[in-house]
Parts: sequence; C-alpha cells; structure tokens
Amino acid sequence: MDALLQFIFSGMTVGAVYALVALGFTIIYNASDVVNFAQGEFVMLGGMITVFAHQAGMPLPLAAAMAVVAAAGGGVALNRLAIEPARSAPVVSLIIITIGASILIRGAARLIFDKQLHRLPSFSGDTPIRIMGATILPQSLWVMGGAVAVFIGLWLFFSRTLTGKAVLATANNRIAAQLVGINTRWIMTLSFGLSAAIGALAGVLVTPITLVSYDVGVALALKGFAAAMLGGMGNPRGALLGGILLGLLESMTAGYLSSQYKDAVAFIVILAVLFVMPQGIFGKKPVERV
Amino acid sequence: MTAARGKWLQLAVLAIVIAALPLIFPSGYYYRVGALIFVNALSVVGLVILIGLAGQISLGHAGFAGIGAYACALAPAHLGLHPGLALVLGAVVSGLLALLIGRPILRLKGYYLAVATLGFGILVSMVLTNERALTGGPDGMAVEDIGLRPLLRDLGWRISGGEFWYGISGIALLIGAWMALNLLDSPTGRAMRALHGSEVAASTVGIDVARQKLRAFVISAVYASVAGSLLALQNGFVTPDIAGFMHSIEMVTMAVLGGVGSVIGAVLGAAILTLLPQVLTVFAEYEQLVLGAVMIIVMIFMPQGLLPSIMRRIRGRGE
Amino acid sequence: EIRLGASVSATGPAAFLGDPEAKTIEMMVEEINAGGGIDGEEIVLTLYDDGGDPNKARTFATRLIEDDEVVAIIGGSTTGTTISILDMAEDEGIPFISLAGAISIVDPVREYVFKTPHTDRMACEKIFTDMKAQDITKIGMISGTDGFGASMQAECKEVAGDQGIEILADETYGPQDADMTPQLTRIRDTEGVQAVLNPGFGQGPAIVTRNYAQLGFEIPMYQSHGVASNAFIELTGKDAAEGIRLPGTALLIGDLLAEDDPQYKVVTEYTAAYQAKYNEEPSTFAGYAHDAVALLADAIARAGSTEPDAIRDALEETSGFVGTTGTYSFTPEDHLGLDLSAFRMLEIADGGWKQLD
Amino acid sequence: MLTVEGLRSRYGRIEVLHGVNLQVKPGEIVTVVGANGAGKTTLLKCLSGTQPVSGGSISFRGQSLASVPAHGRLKLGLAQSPEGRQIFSNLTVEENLRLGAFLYTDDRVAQDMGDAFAMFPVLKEKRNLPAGGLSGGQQQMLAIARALMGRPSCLLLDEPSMGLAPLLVAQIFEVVTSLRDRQVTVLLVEQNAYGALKIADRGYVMETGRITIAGPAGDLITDPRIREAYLGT
Amino acid sequence: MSLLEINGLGISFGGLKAVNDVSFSVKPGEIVSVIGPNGAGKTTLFNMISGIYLPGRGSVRLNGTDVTGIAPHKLAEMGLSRTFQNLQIFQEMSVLDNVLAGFHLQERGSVIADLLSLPGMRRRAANARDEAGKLLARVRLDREQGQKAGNLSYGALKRLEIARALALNPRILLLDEPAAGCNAVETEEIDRLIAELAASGIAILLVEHDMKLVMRISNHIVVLDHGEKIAEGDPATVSRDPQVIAAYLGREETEAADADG
Ligand SMILES: Nc1ncnc2c1ncn2[C@@H]1O[C@H](COP(=O)(O)OP(=O)(O)OP(=O)(O)O)[C@@H](O)[C@H]1O
Ligand SMILES: Nc1ncnc2c1ncn2[C@@H]1O[C@H](COP(=O)(O)OP(=O)(O)OP(=O)(O)O)[C@@H](O)[C@H]1O
Ligand SMILES: [Mg+2]
Ligand SMILES: [Mg+2]
Repeated sequence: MDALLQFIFSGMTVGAVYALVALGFTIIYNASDVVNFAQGEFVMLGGMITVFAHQAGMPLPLAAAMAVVAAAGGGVALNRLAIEPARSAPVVSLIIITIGASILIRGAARLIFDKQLHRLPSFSGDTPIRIMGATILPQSLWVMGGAVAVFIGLWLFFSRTLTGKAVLATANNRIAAQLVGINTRWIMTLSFGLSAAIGALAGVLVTPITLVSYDVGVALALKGFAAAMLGGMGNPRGALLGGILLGLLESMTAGYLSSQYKDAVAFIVILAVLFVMPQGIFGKKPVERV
Repeated sequence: MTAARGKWLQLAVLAIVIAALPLIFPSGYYYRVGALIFVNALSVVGLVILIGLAGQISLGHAGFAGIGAYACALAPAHLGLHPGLALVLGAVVSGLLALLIGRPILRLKGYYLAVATLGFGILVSMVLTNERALTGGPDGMAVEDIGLRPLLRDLGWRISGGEFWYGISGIALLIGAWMALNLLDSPTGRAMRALHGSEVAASTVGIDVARQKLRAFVISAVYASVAGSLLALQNGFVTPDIAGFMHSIEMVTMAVLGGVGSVIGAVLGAAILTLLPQVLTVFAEYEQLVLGAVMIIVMIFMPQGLLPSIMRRIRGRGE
Repeated sequence: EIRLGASVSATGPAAFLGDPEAKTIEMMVEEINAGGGIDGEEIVLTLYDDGGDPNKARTFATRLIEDDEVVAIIGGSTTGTTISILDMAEDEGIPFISLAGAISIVDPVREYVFKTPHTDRMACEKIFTDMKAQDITKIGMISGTDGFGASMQAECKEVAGDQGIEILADETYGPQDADMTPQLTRIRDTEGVQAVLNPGFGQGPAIVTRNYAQLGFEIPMYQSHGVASNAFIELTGKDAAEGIRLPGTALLIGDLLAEDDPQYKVVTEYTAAYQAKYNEEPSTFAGYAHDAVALLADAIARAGSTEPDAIRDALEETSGFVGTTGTYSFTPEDHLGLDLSAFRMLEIADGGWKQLD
Repeated sequence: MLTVEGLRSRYGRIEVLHGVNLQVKPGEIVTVVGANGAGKTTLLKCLSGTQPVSGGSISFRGQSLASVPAHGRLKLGLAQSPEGRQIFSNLTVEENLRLGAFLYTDDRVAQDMGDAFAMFPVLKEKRNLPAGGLSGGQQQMLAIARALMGRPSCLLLDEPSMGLAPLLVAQIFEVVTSLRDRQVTVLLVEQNAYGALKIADRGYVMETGRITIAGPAGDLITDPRIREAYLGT
Repeated sequence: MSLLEINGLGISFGGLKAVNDVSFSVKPGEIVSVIGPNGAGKTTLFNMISGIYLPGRGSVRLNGTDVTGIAPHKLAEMGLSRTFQNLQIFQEMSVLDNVLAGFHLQERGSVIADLLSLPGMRRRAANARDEAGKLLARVRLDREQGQKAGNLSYGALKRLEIARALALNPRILLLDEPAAGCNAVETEEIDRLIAELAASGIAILLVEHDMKLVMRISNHIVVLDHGEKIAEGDPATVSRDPQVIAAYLGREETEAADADG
C-alpha cells in the first residue's frame, strides 16, 4: 500500500516534469504547426543560467527570473533569426531548423558554461514529507504546482483571450490571419518567447531534482514530446494529462513489472492509445471538407 | 522521356563520382569516409521514398538499421549463417516487421506518426541494449567477416579492407539509387506522391492509400536494414547506438538537408552530415555550434533542401 | 617528432569519462614537450572526439592510422568505442592503450592492445570483499543501463557467487531518469537485503543517492568508482552522501596519502598541475588517461625508437611503473598489469573522503 | 479611393500581371471580369498585400500601400474576402467572426456579429461548430461575413457568389448594393459577369494580366465583345 | 436497369441529420442533377456514395451490387469516379502527373516491376501518358501539362479535376459544382463536355447551383432541403414546384429556366 503511494508520488513528480516540457511545446505548435525540438534546450538554459547566476552570487529568485527572461530572449531570437526567414519552407524543414537550433544551443552552452552536472538548492529544503508511509520531497510539490499553474495560464490564454485565438488562427491559416489584421510575425515572436519562458521556468523548477548539464535537453524534449502526443498535441489539457500519465506509467512499470523495460512499456501504451485515439487523448481531429 | 534521361544521367554522375573519387584519395582513411557516406546515403534513399515520395515521416528508421546490423552479428553467431546471407535475413525480417507494424502505425498522421515510429525505434534499441546475454548489451558485439576479401585474394586480387568496403558500399548505393529512381517515375511512385498530396483524392482515383503507404514503409525499412547490415559488416562489430534515436534523427536530417524528394539529394545530404564532423575536428570545441548553424542556414536559404534548390537556381539562370 | 593519436568521448553521453581524459592527454603532451620531448623528439598529438559513437571512433581510428600516421593510440573512453578501435590497431600493428573498463578488452590478450583502468570485475570484487568484511552477504543492486552501469551489473552478478554474495534485487534505471524511488522502494521491500550497490555514472547515482535518503534507508549504500569524485558529493548534498562506500584510486585522496606512499608523488603532482590548468579536480577517469600517456612516454623512451612494434615491445616490458591508478607491470599474458591492491576502499565522511584500508 | 498604376506581379519568374491600371472612387461598386487565369485573384491579392508586387504602385486614400504589410491594411479600411474562402477551419464559426473584428474590442463587435447572423441565419445555427464542417456555400457566407466584421471602408470580394444557391446569389448582390448605401466601396471580382455588371457602377475586363476594356457597367453589358466572351448566349 | 441505386440513405453529424432517407437511381447515359440550398446535404450525399463517409442508414447499389460503406478505391475499380467541391488537387505534382494518377488502375502493376523498371511497367506507363495527353487537350489544359498543378488558377484546377476523373474511364461520374468559378462562356463548354460524356453512355450525377446549366442538360432532377428529398422529376416539373421555388430557386431563376425550357 505505501509502496503504491510511493510509486504514485514518483510518477507524479516525474510526470509533472514531463508535463512542464510538454506544455512548452503547445504554444509554438499552436502558432505554427511546428514542434520545436529545441524546447528541451530552453529547459536546460533555464537551469544552467540560474545555476551560474546563483553561483555568481545572485539570490535564487533573481537568478531564476533572469534565466526566464534570457531564455525568452533566446526564443525570440530563434524565431527572428531562423524560423521567420524560412517562413515559406515546408514544415519538415522548419523541424530540421529547430533540431539544428537545439544542437547549436547545446554547443553554445557547452562553451559558455561547462560540461559538468549542476544542481540548484531545493526551494523549500530537502526534508521529505511523509504521507502514510510514503515520502515526497517539497521540491516535487513545487514542480507539480508549477505544472498546474502553467496549465491554467495557458488554458485561459487560449480559451479566453483574443490573442490566444489569434495564435490558433495563425497556425490554422496564416494568410487569412493577416487578412483579419493579425500581425502574424508578432504572434510568432510572442509564441517563441512564451514557449521559451515556460521551458526555462520548467528548468528552474526541476533542476533541484533532475540536475542539469548542457546536454540534458534532448532526453527531456523526447519525453515531453511523447507526453504531448499522448495527450493530444496543442492542447494544454492534453499536455498536462499526458505528462502525468507518462510519469505514472513509468513509475508503475518500474514498481510492479520491470525497471529495465519501463520506457518500453510506456511507449507500448502510447502506441496502444494512439491506435484507439489517433489524435491523442484530448486531440481533436481537424475537420476538413472535400 | 526526359524523366528517363534524367534517371540515367543521375546514375551516370553517381557512378562516375564513385569510380573516380579514389583517384584523388591521399590515404586509406578516405575510403572509409567514402564507404560511410555511401552506406548512410543508401538508408537515406529509402527515407526519400518514405518521406519525400509518400509524405510519411519516420523517427524510428534506425530501428530497422539496427535489425539489419544485428542480423549480421547474431545470425552467424547463433545460427551459423553466413554473414552475407544474414544481410538478406535481416532485410527480410525488417521488411516483415515493417509490414506487421506498418498497418496500425501508418493510420496515424504527422506528428502522431512521428511519435509512433519513434516509439518503435526506441523499443528496438531498448531490446538490443537490455538483452545483454544475446546482444552483448550497450557494449555491443563482434560481427564475423564476410569472407569475400580472402576469396578475392585467392583469386589474385589484393585489396585493403577500406577499398573493399568502399567498392561494396558504392555498388550497393548505385543499385539502391537505380531502384529508387525507377520507383520515382513509376505508377507506384506516382500513387505515393498522389496520396502525399491528397489522400481523399488519391483513394477516389483507385489508389489503395493504406497499401501504398505500407509499400513505402516496407521498402524504406529494407533500405535501412541493408545499410545497417553493410555498416555492421564493415565495422566488424555493432552496438545499439545504430538503432538509437539520434541515428534516426540523423537519417531524417540527411534526407531533408539534401532535398527530401530527390535521390541525388539524399547522397548529398548524407555526404554533408558524414563529412562535416570529420572536417570540424579542426575546431573541436565549436563542432556542435557549426553543425547546428550549417543545418539552420541550409534550411533557410534552401528550404527545399540542397539539391532541389541548387537545381532551381541553375535552371533559373539558364532561362 | 612522435605522432601520437587519441580518440576519446569528450562529448556525448560518455563525456563524463572523455572530457577529463581529453584534458589530461592535452596537458601531459604539453608538459612533455615543454620538458624537451622524449629523447629530444617532440610529441605531435592528434586528438579526436568520437562523441561516444563507436562508428565514429572507428572512423577516427582509421584516420589516425592511415592519414595521421600515428605510432600509438590512446583512447576508447567506453568499451564500445574501444572495441571499434581495437581491430584496426591490431590489424595495422599500432599499439593501443584503452581507457575503458571491460575485461574483454585484454582477455584474451591481443598483441597490440593494453588498458589502464581496472576492470569492472575488479571493482566488483573489491566491493564484495568489503561487504563480506562487514558481514553483508545479501544485497540489492540498482544499475544504470548505460554501458558503464550495465557492464558492472553483469560483471558483479558473475562474480557474486564466487564471493559468497547473493543478489536479491536487481533493478535498473535509464541514464537520464529523474526519479528512482520506485526501484528503490522495491529493493527496500525485498526481504533480507543488507546493503545496496549502485553502479553507474553521471547524474543517475546522484539521484539514486538522494532518493535513498528520501526513502529513509538504514542499510549501507555502495557506489562504484564511476562516481569517485568530489563533484558527486556536491551533487548529492553532504547529508545524503554521508557513509557511502566505494572503491577508488589514490588520485581521489591525494591529500590523505602518506608521503611515503609510492603513489604520493605522481598523484599530487598530477593533481596540482591539472587543477592549475583547468581549475577543477581531476577525476578517476582522468587518471586513466594520465597513466596511459605516462606509460607510453616511458615505453617510447625505453624503446629508443618510434617504430610501433618497438613501442609495443617496450610497453609489454613495463614493470613496476607507478601511475595514479596503481602500479603497472605488463607481461605477454597480462596487458592490464594492475591488481586489486590498486583499488582503495573509500567512505564519504563529513563531505570528504576517508580511506578504509 | 483606390488607385492602381502599372501594377506588375509575378509568381517566381512568371509574370502574371503586366501593368494593371485601375481606379475605384469612394462609394463606388467596381467589378472586374475575366476568363480563368486572367489574373483577377492575383490582382486582389496584391491589393490586400498577400502577394508581392514587382512593379507599379497601389495607393489607398492617397496613401501608398507599398510599405504597409497585409495585416496593416485592414486598419486602413481595406478588407478582403479571398478566393477559396480561407476560413479558420479548426475554429468555431463564432471565433471566425470574432477574429474578423480582431482589431476591435468595443461594443460594436457584438452588434456587428448580430448583423452577420441576421444576414446569414445559418451561421447563427452553427456558431459553436468548427467552421471546417460547414458546407461549401456556408463557408462562403462565413468568409464574406468575416470580411464585413473588419468594418472596411473598401471591400475586396473575390467571387463571392461562387458555390451559393440562386436565392443567396441574389441576396449577396443585394448586400453588395446595400454596402454602397453605407458608404462602403466595393471592388468585386465575379464570374457571374451579368449579375456583377448589373449592380456595378463601372467595370473592367481583364485578359491575361492586362486591363483591356473599361467603362460604365451599363455600357459593358451591351458591349458585344463582352457578351460574346463572358456573358454567353 | 439502373447503374446506381440509392435507397433510404442517411447520415448525421452530432445530432444534425445532414442527409435523411434519400432514394433515387441513375441509368447509364442519364444525367441526374441534385440541387438544393447551401447545406442541404448534396456534397454529403456524394461523399456517402463515393465511400468517403460511411452512411448511417440506407444502401448504395452499383450495377446491382451492394457497395454501401465500401472504400473509395474499391468503388473506383467498379467504375465510379468523382470531382470535388473543395478542390482536391495533387498540388505538388505536375498537371500531367495529376491526370496520370487518374490512370492508376490501368497502369498499376507489381511493385517489383516498378522498382526494377521492367518493360511491362514502361509499356503501361507510356500508354497512360498518351491517353492523359488527349484528356488534357479535351479540357484545354494541354499547354499547361508540364506545370506544377498548384500554380493553376481556380477555374483551370476545376477542369483538371474533371480530366483526372475521366482518366478512370468511369461508368458513373459524380461532379460536385463543376461550373463554380467559371463564367458563362466557360460554363457552356462544361455543359457540352457533360452532354458528350452522357452520350457516350456514362451515367452522370451532378451537383450544381448554375440553374441554366442544370435545367438545360438534366434528364432528371432531385431536390434536397435540410437533408430531405423535397421534390424530383424532369426540369420542367421541378422548376415549377412551389416548394422548390420557395426553398431554392426564387422567382427570377424560374423565369430564366422557363425561358430556356
Ligand atoms: N501560386 C501560383 N504560382 C504560379 N502561378 C500562379 C499561381 N497562382 C496563379 N498562378 C498563375 O497566374 C495566372 C493568374 O491566376 P489568377 O488566379 O490570378 O487567375 P484568376 O483570374 O483569378 O482565374 P480564376 O477565374 O480561374 O480564378 C494564371 O495563369 C495562373 O496559372
Ligand atoms: N464533417 C462534417 N461535420 C459536421 N457537419 C457536417 C459535416 N459534413 C457536413 N456537415 C453538415 O451537413 C450539412 C450538409 O452539408 P453539405 O456540404 O452536404 O451541403 P451542400 O448541400 O453540399 O451545400 P453547398 O451547396 O453549400 O455545398 C451542412 O449543414 C454541414 O454543416
Ligand atoms: Mg481567381
Ligand atoms: Mg456542397
């Protein structure tokens, strides 16, 4: 019983990490149909910049804020320098650009920072919280809270604000969006900035748990991508649920079946879900008449 | 008519390049790099059929390369099969597996297909990594020599391992390119391109969309598998990296960089991504930086990929 | 000039190993050249980063031999990359010193292939010996699925029986996993486990250790030489790391060594130089590279020739050579030349290291 | 209001507009007719800024549009209902209309939406459904209604009657006529040349990228050249 | 005997009965038009007949066989071909290749033959190429055949779709608003083309809002409104039906049709 609870705690912690990464994908995807494979690098930047700023003597909150702002700037730069100039390119080419960007950012981080692993102090100490024989670290609660907060923010953004709708319109039909007066370039800039900021925030929150080094981005992006697809790409609800589900799947498999094949089981479940729901759990099938 | 001429022209250029390059090779190392380019290009040609022609993405094709490679390692070791035959066995297994998983997976579209294929690739690499008793685990295992070189030696033809594999890979690439070019301008190729354009319209003109997608998937899987086998055979060992996610991404990148719809583009893409790290050893620290920048710049200035964009430019000047 | 080649994994998943190795090799070659080279001949180093990819490593090995025409090769940070270089070296008759752990590299012995690290099996034996001394016979294992962890896991399982150790739980985690409490909970809930062994490197062991503390384990934890560095203590936090035991080399405890310890001089000099140059501490793995360069330099000097075969012969005659890892004595039957005594059992105490034996 | 002089535009290397001259005065309805491929759509796309111009000039209310991006032209009062409808298929009908008034947040938006629903009641029925599910004609109505939501002073319509039932075609022409009463200028591209010329003040005939005939709509309707080429028997 | 027989066909989208209990039949050589207000369910009906939507109720019989719910490519093999209201063009392919795709059923062979470029494949492909050229000439697109299809104007694309549909050598052809985007003169050409096809024995099912065209060439007209069949008969009968006038035609059009009739 307390084992089960422990597995759930573990799954929720890891799941919240995935969810945060997955949430970061949604905005850019919703604005441009591009899955930004450099999203993991923004998470990494969030962690790394905070670590180094903190080491340089900045108080943690300030360092974190700086990291988020810097990463957002990086996102905007990515859009302006690489995505915007290739606007007319097919989506695969844009994806290759984001992969190129992820390699580039990683290389730059390696030069600017270092190749070592780093950790941030936990925000509220390391004393585990005990609940019915199972334990959870306070930092896990921070991560989960962060995931939920970002989710609510995004959900409100897309369902309640005109700008949110404009983002969706931009991806749906860029020409038409311009015809109704939407500055699609600005929408793209905004999306990349926001996505990167969310990624960096994720990085700040998870670094005390997962540690950070210049090359943690790939693995995070991969899991975040899988989680987003499981939940349905572009939908904040899907990202949150997909992330938590993926985390729980992994921890349950590790706990009850085999730790060696936990990633395998997770992917098999994703395949099974997609088999029944080809758009993920919350994804909507686009309606296109012929 | 022009398409047919284009085909032979492309093949001739490729053949001449493969045959003539060794004339300027200063050392045996260049044979190795050449062979690597050809093997990579072979698997990318397969992806050109899948991505460029049929419009289906795969982020798991390294899985098939892994199957081909490990077939050449495992079949001789455990079944006593000749490594050459193991290559065929690997191709058959890959093809059958693609046939089996292709049906359900190819119902998915876009990113959903991407994540499903990615999952497949990860499953393969995970089995290869975890089943240590069989596969040697992350450290990999040795692959028997194919035994052709001693045979040639007995026939009085002495060539180094590097030269031998350069030749074999070059010939394999030529055959693969020839078949892909045939397909491109064939009814099947047209059907694949059609479903890429509009699945609904394709099906109303009588194209069995699911079947054509499956064909593309199986064909590309076999290409990847053969390429994986050739790589394993020339390396003399194999590790699970060959089936890894990064390898899949690398294959797709090569395809897109070269120009996803063209066979020669595939060779170019493979050449660039194979050569770049070799060239960049000079600035080791900046390798990733430059590699990433090159990818971005190529895609910005040649959004259709290298070859199509270059051709367009050449034609543009001609007119 | 003496052309020396190296291919290590300075980036990629094994950068943990390859990065300090690359730094060490570069530093030592500089040092040797600054001291007038070997017999007046300057060393020209060609160093490649194979990123941990065996396929790349093989290409670089080809390049080193065919294009750069080196007389000896150091490298192969991982077993996978080593094996890909090994055939080439053997075929072309170039002496090759590997920096990877697997016993299969030197067993069976290959003419041109040597290695400097202990084998993973030796690490297991060292740990098990210490366990038995504590009356521990039933353990749980949790290993990384990367090459290092998987290899140690397999080797430990192989020798456990001979050592009278029973492995009751055998868990794994992916090298990039963020939480290992499920696996640890399973071990905790396994009846009779007296200690936990965690072979691995990178962030895995740090997270395992933190989870270990979180779950409130009361039995001892053993780590492998994969984490033998101060960085590990920093990453896990002083409290979580307290009491962990692991086999390490003299390198890690240079300041604890007695001045008459045979390794005292080489360890302190190397550590000081490395720290001065890179502003960080050398890791155990860096030490492997140090020993490889030192062994080669010694052999070349003794051979009085830059012919690969002469270097190889001289290498094989190495005897009683003191390195940071241990004292090497190669023979035609033994291309590792270290014994268990080269490992020292260490414990983390008060955020630092304590030597146990 | 709208002055086009020597307008040239190309797709890649192929020029399809070879110097088009055209004028629309305030409050006028001007129609452009022409065969398939004449360049009518290209002309409208140039005006709305979604197609690059390679020569000539466009000025709107005396201001050159050369440096005004597509999204900025609506702010000046220039709206377009494009060929192929270009609705936001994944968004609901109501969201489509709301985005039509993207530039505004005042109370008039609700009022305009009410007008749109009154004009096309079927859109009201389907307000919460994804626009992609609408029938062809319904999508056409949505495209027109969305353009009107932008409160244009000059409206560019590309074949608004396409795919509409006869009753609605008549209604669309009535709407266009009523726009004139509301001081909205209209540039109308139509294949239903007869219907368009009947409500228009002036008309232009476009052939392979050039204006070949221009004149008051009444004259054009009776012009035998036009009868033969566009009005049929 | 009827070539196409539709019986009680119906489908719903989330509560909306887009098509409800529609029945009629088409004989070889006959031109049957389906008309009705926007959103009446005409395209949806086409989509069910051609296998794109799975009908909720009722049946479709082609040449006596029940083909309800059969995949589009199977129906194509049985001789059913169509065009689309929302253009479905292979944008990235050349105009010629678009039509060649229509010859798929004739030129397809084993994938091995295609990979190895065996003579059989080349012969079939050459044949198809000749035929495609003729079809393009018929819709006046022969000059554009080398162009990328996506570069054509709207009206040209409509004609390209017709050529592609004809490439199947169909026994029954479904045309969804073929004259949309064409001016009166261009419409007359389409008019002639349809009549020719019918004369050659092809059954035609037509959806069109151009009443001049419909009234002139139809043998039989089916009127839909809100998914229901509200009237059917010959052009003269239908155009006088008060229900049809109220729901669809309005007064003016009726007069025009009368004048023509
Ligand atoms: N995207 C494009 N790329 C290349 N050429 C194009 C493109 N769009 C249109 N064209 C060409 O430009 C010319 C004018 O096309 P346009 O669409 O403006 O004609 P149109 O008068 O609107 O015709 P329609 O009445 O058929 O809509 C045509 O010859 C067409 O082939
Ligand atoms: N996939 C779908 N999802 C939701 N509603 C649909 C779908 N397909 C059709 N409908 C609805 O069914 C009704 C009939 O649509 P259909 O396209 O058949 O009309 P139509 O008669 O072809 O109209 P038009 O003359 O405008 O083309 C419409 O109200 C439409 O909104
Ligand atoms: Mg047009
Ligand atoms: Mg319709």
